[in-house]
Amino acid sequence: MTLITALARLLIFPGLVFAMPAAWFFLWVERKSVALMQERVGPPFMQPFFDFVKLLGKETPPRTGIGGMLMRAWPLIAVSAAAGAVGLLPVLPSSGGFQGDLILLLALLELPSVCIIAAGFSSRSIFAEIGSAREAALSVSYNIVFLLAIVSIAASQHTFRLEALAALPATPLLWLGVAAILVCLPAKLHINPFSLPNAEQEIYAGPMTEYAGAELAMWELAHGLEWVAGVGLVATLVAPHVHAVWIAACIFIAISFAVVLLLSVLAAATARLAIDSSVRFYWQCTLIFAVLAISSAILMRFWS
Amino acid sequence: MSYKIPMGPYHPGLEEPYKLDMICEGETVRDAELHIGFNFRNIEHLAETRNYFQVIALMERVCGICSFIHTLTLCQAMEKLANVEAPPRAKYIRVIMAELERLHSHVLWAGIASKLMGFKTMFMTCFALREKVMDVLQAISGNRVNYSMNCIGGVNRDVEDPTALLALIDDLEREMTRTVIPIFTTSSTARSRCAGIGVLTHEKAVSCAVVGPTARASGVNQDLRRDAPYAAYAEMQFEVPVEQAGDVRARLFVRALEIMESCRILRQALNNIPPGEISTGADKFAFVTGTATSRVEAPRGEVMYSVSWKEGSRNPARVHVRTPTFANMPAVRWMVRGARLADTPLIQASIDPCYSCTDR
Amino acid sequence: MCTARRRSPWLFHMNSGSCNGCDIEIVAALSPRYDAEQLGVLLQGSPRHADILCVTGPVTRKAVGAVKTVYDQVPGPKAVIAIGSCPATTNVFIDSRTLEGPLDKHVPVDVYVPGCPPRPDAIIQGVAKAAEILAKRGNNPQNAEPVVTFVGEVQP
Amino acid sequence: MIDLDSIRETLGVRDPWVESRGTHWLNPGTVSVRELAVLMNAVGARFVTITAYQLPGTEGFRLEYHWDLEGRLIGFPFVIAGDTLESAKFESIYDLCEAADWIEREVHEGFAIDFTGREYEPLLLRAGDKLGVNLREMAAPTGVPAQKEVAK
Repeated sequence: MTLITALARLLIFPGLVFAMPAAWFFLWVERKSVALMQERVGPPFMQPFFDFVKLLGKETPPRTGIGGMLMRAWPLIAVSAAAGAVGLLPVLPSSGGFQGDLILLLALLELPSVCIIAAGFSSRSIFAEIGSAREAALSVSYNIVFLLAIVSIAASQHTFRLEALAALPATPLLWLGVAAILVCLPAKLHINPFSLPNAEQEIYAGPMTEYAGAELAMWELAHGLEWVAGVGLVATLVAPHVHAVWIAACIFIAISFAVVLLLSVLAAATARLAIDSSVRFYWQCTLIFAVLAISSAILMRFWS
Repeated sequence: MSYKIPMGPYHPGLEEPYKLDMICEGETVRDAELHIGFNFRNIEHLAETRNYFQVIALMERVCGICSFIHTLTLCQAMEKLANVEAPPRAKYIRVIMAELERLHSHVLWAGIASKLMGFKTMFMTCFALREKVMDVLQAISGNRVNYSMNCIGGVNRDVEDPTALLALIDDLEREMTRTVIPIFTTSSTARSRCAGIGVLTHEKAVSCAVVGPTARASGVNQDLRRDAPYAAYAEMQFEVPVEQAGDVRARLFVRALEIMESCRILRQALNNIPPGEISTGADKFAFVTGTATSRVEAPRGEVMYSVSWKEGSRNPARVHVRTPTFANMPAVRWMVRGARLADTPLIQASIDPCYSCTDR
Repeated sequence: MCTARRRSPWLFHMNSGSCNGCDIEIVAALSPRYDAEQLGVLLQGSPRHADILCVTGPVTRKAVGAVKTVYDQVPGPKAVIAIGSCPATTNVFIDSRTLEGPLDKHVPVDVYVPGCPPRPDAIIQGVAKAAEILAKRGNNPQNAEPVVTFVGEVQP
Repeated sequence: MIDLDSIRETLGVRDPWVESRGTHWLNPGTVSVRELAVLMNAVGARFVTITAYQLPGTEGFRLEYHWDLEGRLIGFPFVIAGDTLESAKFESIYDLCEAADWIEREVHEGFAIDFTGREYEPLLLRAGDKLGVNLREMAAPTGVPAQKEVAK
């Protein structure tokens, strides 16, 4: 893998040039499909883009001192982490990658929510702090399922290379892992029924309460990129292995779209769970998936 | 470690300003302090400066949700002072309007409650349903919110074609039984947010003297439409739903059943509406000295007006309004103790609070 | 940028002592029948995220400070809509001693939506007008003067 | 149904019940409001409200206590003689009847009547203002601003 291909992956496909429109598109799909399910017309196609541009042009409250600098930094870190995660996705076959890029991907995927937690605490608003505390509790509980799912898939293949995993034939273990990841995605993306860190009826806008203007635009972008990365991870794992570049890209987009629709339906059909119910849900999931995933991973290793 | 979380006064989950300071430990609420008065417009004293036509328009704006109930109660009290009796058709129209208002208020409440649960789809469904009721209210009165239907000695507008409204009542009842009630009762996320939350025991309900659906959900069997009938309620057949559990779910059930009963009352009223005048037609009234009280069962509970007058005066000497939320609100403090922070908006919303009524 | 501002008005709704009528109509404007989201309208939870401040009610004495604070918290460019007759004139509550209204004594108001309460379609029209004003105003401090418009006025 | 006359006899009041324009009135005479509250709790009546009236001149105030007894609204008028507005005092029933809490606070805030034997939490209706202002004077029909202008 040369530097040029790496840069191209990071910046063009599936990196920023592709991921930003994709992020807006997914955000629009989510809002539109929820609206359609509610018998509404919903936002126009360009809406998330307009929102983003408008927020860029708004004033931001003046911040001073180290706290202010941190508050400015968090959204940028979140955006770059999410963009990096998207860039790592092995959408196109044989596009390179290195040994252990899965671990990097997991770290990058986790970084935005760490940023959100930190941002909430550094903004010193009581509502933002509660939002951050909830985000932290939630992230501790869903991450275990999330990591277990991925680790068990990886362990069965003796590799932490994403491309090797993406090329994996569909096995029951893979489906199990994908199901576990799907269970975690609503919490990772803060949509119903796990939208409680940003439950505006209780704590205004959660960790984002004090953010405005361009910084908020960055958060929106980070959120959109998280969508692309999370959904894209599922898509790469599920997608059949094909050599033609264009077909691979199309399959990737189609599967991502389907996953977004699935998550939107879930979001539209549920109420928000309280924090203890959410955590309980994920711990129960953890137990089931942990037993299933680890045991099957061990079994597969013995067989192979 | 306990800390204080201010909820409000200008909070996105609330339609109206008020402040609930919650003393929390972690996500558990230990105690709550309530501050109201952000809507205080001094209406009671303003009423003393208004004549007997203006005061109706003024009192209509005590509350935008139960505006008909407020004028109804006021006009009933003023009719007692002016020795006027509304004709039977007017009484039936008053029942029809009051029940339509109850329908729209309860459906609205279901929408707001589901919004507070984060259940946006349900919120939209409820509001779509509410629009149908609003259409009828608009067809009858010409306005969506402040209807100005009541006058001293009757109502201002007639219901032109009562039987045409029956189809809508059927439609509404079907929607309720097919979608709204099943979703609230079967959706597990919705149930986990309602059952066993915000319990108000029977003893506390009695000692706090709560009224309306809040009281009926705690096993207090009282309803002025049955106990002290006004307008044409004495001629209606209906049940008063009572639940024992006292939690948010019981309040939800009571309101859902009340919607059904309202449909039943509406059907009877629309079918049996007597012909005749809709008001006495008088526009000059001679009031006697004294005090008159009138009580009406509003969607949220009992509304009481005390109106006193001096003979020969055009303005009332005093108007006192006791609104249902004023009686229900202090009980919220007992409901939120020990609750999760995430449930408090829903708990306070479960009494269907109306702060513009409370503050006046 | 102008298009984006016009197409993405985010609201913060503030009740300064209203009777609920207008507030419910704002919520109704978001409901399936009227669906303001078609215009990109979103009701935001925090004033820092909003572009347009929707004020209802005749501004009670307790609410004055909060109205000003919230107005200052909305980042520019911003617009203010007075929804209903109360914030415009204090309506039937005129000469009550506990009111500090009308609203334009305290914050510059751009759009008045008259009515008691205004219908949801009028509210949406008011939001659309405010979004136009916002698009023209931009970050230019010279344009910060309120552009007083009324929903329902006859266009010349 | 609880017989209203039995209540009258328990209280030892001679005057009869008078039904007038929606309320059953009983003049409590020398019976104190606290005795009344105890009895009302005993018969299971639901507290409704207190209506305060300012009597003309310096005659003081009239307080009307209302209870709901099985659908009947019963009322007891009490007159407080107070030469000056700030000296009006009356017994509180807050400890006997929890439901009277808010309305006592409201009457205190709006009419400057002091309910003895209780403390007031911060203002219910007019936060930041002075406790116990006669609002009626402020909103007098003559339009003349009252002497006691509220501190901003």
